[in-house]
Amino acid sequence: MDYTKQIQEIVAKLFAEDKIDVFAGYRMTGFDENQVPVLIQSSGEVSRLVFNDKSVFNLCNYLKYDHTRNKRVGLVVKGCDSRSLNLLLTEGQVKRERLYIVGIACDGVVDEQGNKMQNCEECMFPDALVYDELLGTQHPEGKYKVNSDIKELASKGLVERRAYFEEIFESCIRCNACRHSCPLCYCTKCCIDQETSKLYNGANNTSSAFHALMTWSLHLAGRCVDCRNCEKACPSHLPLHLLHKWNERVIYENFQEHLSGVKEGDRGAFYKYSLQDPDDFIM
Amino acid sequence: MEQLLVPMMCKIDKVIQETPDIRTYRLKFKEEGLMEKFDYKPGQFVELSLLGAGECTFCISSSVTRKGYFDCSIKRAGNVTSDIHNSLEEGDEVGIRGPFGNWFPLEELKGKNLLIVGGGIGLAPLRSLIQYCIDNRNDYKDFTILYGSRTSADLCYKEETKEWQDNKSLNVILTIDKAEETWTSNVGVVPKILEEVVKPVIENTKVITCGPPIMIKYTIQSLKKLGFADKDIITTLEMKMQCGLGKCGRCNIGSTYVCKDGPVFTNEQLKNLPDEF
Amino acid sequence: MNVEIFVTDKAGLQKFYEAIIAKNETYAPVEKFGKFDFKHVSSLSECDPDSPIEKTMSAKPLFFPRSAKILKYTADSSGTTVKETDEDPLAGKRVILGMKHCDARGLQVLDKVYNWDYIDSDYQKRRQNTVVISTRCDKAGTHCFCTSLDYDVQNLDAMDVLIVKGQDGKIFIKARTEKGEDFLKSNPIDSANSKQHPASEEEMKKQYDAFAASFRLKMNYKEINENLSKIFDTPEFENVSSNCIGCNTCAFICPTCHCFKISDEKIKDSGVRYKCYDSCNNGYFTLMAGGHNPRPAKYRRWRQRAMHKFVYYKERFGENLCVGCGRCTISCPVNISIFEVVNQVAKSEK
Amino acid sequence: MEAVANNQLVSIEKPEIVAPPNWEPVIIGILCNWCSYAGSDLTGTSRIQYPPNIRIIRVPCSSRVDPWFLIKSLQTTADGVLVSGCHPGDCHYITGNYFARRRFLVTKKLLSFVGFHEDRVQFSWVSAAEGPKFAKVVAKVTEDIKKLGPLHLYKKENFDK
Repeated sequence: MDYTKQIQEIVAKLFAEDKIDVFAGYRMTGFDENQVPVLIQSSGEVSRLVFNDKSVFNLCNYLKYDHTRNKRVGLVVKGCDSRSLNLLLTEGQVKRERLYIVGIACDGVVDEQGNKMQNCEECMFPDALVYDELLGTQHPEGKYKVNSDIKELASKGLVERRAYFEEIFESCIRCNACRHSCPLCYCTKCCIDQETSKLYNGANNTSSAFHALMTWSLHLAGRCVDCRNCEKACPSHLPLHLLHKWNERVIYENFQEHLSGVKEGDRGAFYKYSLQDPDDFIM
Repeated sequence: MEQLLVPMMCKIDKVIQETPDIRTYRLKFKEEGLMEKFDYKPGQFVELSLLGAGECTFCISSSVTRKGYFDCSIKRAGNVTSDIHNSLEEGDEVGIRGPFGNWFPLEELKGKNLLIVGGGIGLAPLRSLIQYCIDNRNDYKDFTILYGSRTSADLCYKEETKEWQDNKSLNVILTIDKAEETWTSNVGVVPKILEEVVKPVIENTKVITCGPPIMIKYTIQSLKKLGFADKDIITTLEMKMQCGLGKCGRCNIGSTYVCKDGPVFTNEQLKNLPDEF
Repeated sequence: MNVEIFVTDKAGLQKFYEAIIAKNETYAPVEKFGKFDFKHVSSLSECDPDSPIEKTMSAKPLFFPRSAKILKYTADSSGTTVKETDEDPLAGKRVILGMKHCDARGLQVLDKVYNWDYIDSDYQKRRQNTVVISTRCDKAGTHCFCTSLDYDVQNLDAMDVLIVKGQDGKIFIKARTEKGEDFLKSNPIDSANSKQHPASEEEMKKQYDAFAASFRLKMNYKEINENLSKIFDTPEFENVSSNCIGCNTCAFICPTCHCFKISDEKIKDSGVRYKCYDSCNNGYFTLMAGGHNPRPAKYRRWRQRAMHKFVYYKERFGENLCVGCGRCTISCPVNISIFEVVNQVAKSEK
Repeated sequence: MEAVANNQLVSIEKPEIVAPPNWEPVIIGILCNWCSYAGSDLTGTSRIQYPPNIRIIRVPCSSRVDPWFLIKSLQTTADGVLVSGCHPGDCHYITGNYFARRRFLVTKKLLSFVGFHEDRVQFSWVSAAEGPKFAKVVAKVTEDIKKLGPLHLYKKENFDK
């Protein structure tokens, strides 16, 4: 999967036709195979753009910063990125007419060791769902698979699971990188940011990590698109996807197979209800 | 470090409502003997903490020459200050750490004419200096105070400014930004009054100014226009601080720690700092 | 330099480590989720003193904990009582195994800020009671650049015992401080050839040369420091910071970042006050209650970070704050490299 | 689980934690103003007895209950939480409890996934006329949580029980 040339051509054309002010893409780090997101402001820099299976980071994250606010933005989206973009559009965070979206029919990206990412193995929507231009050949829609880690953990006993998660929350250093790297966390004041939240003025300790990660994952329940920006950002390499994938599974199985960001105009699972929702757990 | 960060408890002796959103808290140390040992100079600040809500930096607005208490004037602005306003009454307790920072160059000011320019809550650190100078009046020559605020209701220390006005050895000029019916004194922003009404003598004069950032900026401009040298303009900076001990790194401006090297700076020093205050 | 150099082999080193762990309160890198963090250990099998630099968190939290209790308080009708906190868990006598040279340098740098003016007694106590055993890396990591900064990697005062892995499986152990000497006396190395070898000194130097040659990143520190101090207003900072997502990770894992915040945790009438890490990349870092923020834009915060690391601290305390460990680059979700940033900015025109 | 054999009550999540003698659980009850709170009132005025372990907090609607309330309760005093609202279709705000229901399910499942026993958080629909049902619900929740033992997970540090 290498669309470097096509993307460079498209972006050069966009700048020539004055359709965008800034383009969010990827460039090489210059010293290894990994890539750095880059915001390009003029046609002169187009040659820096690349796109291949190392283009991992979800660029929708950049839509919340000053560099792109109130500007006409072009960006590259893979399947999972486009789902988050869909949600941002639905939630009124970005305007469709200000965006030029280069969609990718994605074959899956790889991590730093060169192994295919776990979320790509299980990806249901590899093709960009919202785009102005689609690169690559489209894939058939995948089937919902329960994440293998979730399956494994769920089969364990309560005490074992508790011990495992206690380790996770203990290793959290409360840097909030997960929140900042999440494309869907665009609130300017966040309830897990100690400085802006009046709800929680905690320390950087385990109980605070539990509070923060639980609250955060519940705020993303029914919205998370499994792009795994948070996991890439986590300096302690915590398996944060466990919380999100678990919520996704509960929501998929109980709430009419809801998957976030698939349809335009479809909000998160908590913004709607159905009379058929399960009621048996309530006395 | 953790020990240095533990505050001493103080009792609130008196709460004075200065303006709708500014209150002065008169504090006394709970532990005996501490009040006598608490020695500070005009311009220094303390860390006042409302346990459970947080800690904030406030300058001491009274002078050490008035024994037995010290004042902190607090404007309702953020989370902690709102909590302070909402929950603290006479008899309640707050934690105090300090005093920290440097002070107005009292020795240098001796034998000089003093011009004090304040705006809004910016009078608080200046009040400490004014009280100190009034109590040592013979050390200083002409003493002019120019104080302005947005409306007459926003003027702090109303009782005390009246006393100052009655004091023959002081020249006190008050001003408000917009005309009001009952207001008989000057109307206009501080820099304008400074140029048009005060017309200070430049020779042998030191200017001490404090107020909102925008006021300081224009005041310094007009002072320069009037011909003051940078080293004669003294101001106190406001920066977010957490420790006051030169450790937490919040008050860094370049390699300067405002909590240790400041908060009092001359304009000459400020010019050498990066523009981040 | 009449210090004895002990020569042993791999098995001897293992035994040495085991003896230390059995006898002392020991901290060493323990793996969790693929990342090594310094934890209290009770056997050598738990930890890996030779953990790779790319995957190891710094040892800073052992001296400057992520959250430290300042005080406990309870309030009732008779007033507020401030209680003493529990005893500092990090103040006891202890040994740290497998600390990297860059971390040791980080401690040396931190000593400066903690020992000026108000002396941080807790930090000092932790430093005094700790024996640092530092192993020299065999090979530079992808993002390391410790050799090109303003310090001599071979001779760091913060290392009490230095371990160097020479050729042919030879391992050299050398005490660098009095504390280290005493430590080696009370924890002797079995089966070690303990005579002083001038040749050993040379072999250690050789290992260093091979190590120094393995660096991918090299910079002219002096030039960069000088250039950076002149170009505060360069627009280049805006370019290099444009793709930063402001996630604060770099500050949290940095071995020398020492900014902290004080936060209160309150439940009903009692509470605890903590001192915890904070990051200057956080927009709220300098935001004042009135709404004035001296560093509102991302590039200003980035400038503060880069300049503090490479200029301000040097100006104030005479040392470079960045130790060149490359951890921020490794942890950065968008792979921003501070090495690249300072080089690019230093080259730019004002 | 050996401790259970000795008739000692242990925390189900952390078997190493043994309940003190005569331990009584603390349960936070978050009740909607229009149905469950009125229902609990009726229980009282009808002089129906129910366990005193519950501490009641009144909220406007079950939909007002942020999952955060449950998390904070469990992190401080509570050994268990009961949330109660109007029956589906009876919500004073028409649809509030439908939205709440979704959130409750996800919260409950997530808490049980990270190692809290499922019964630590429980939900019920109690109308204003169901005084006896409220008493029964509280009795059941109390009994359930008594079986689970004290909760000692991620408690805030300054918290002294």
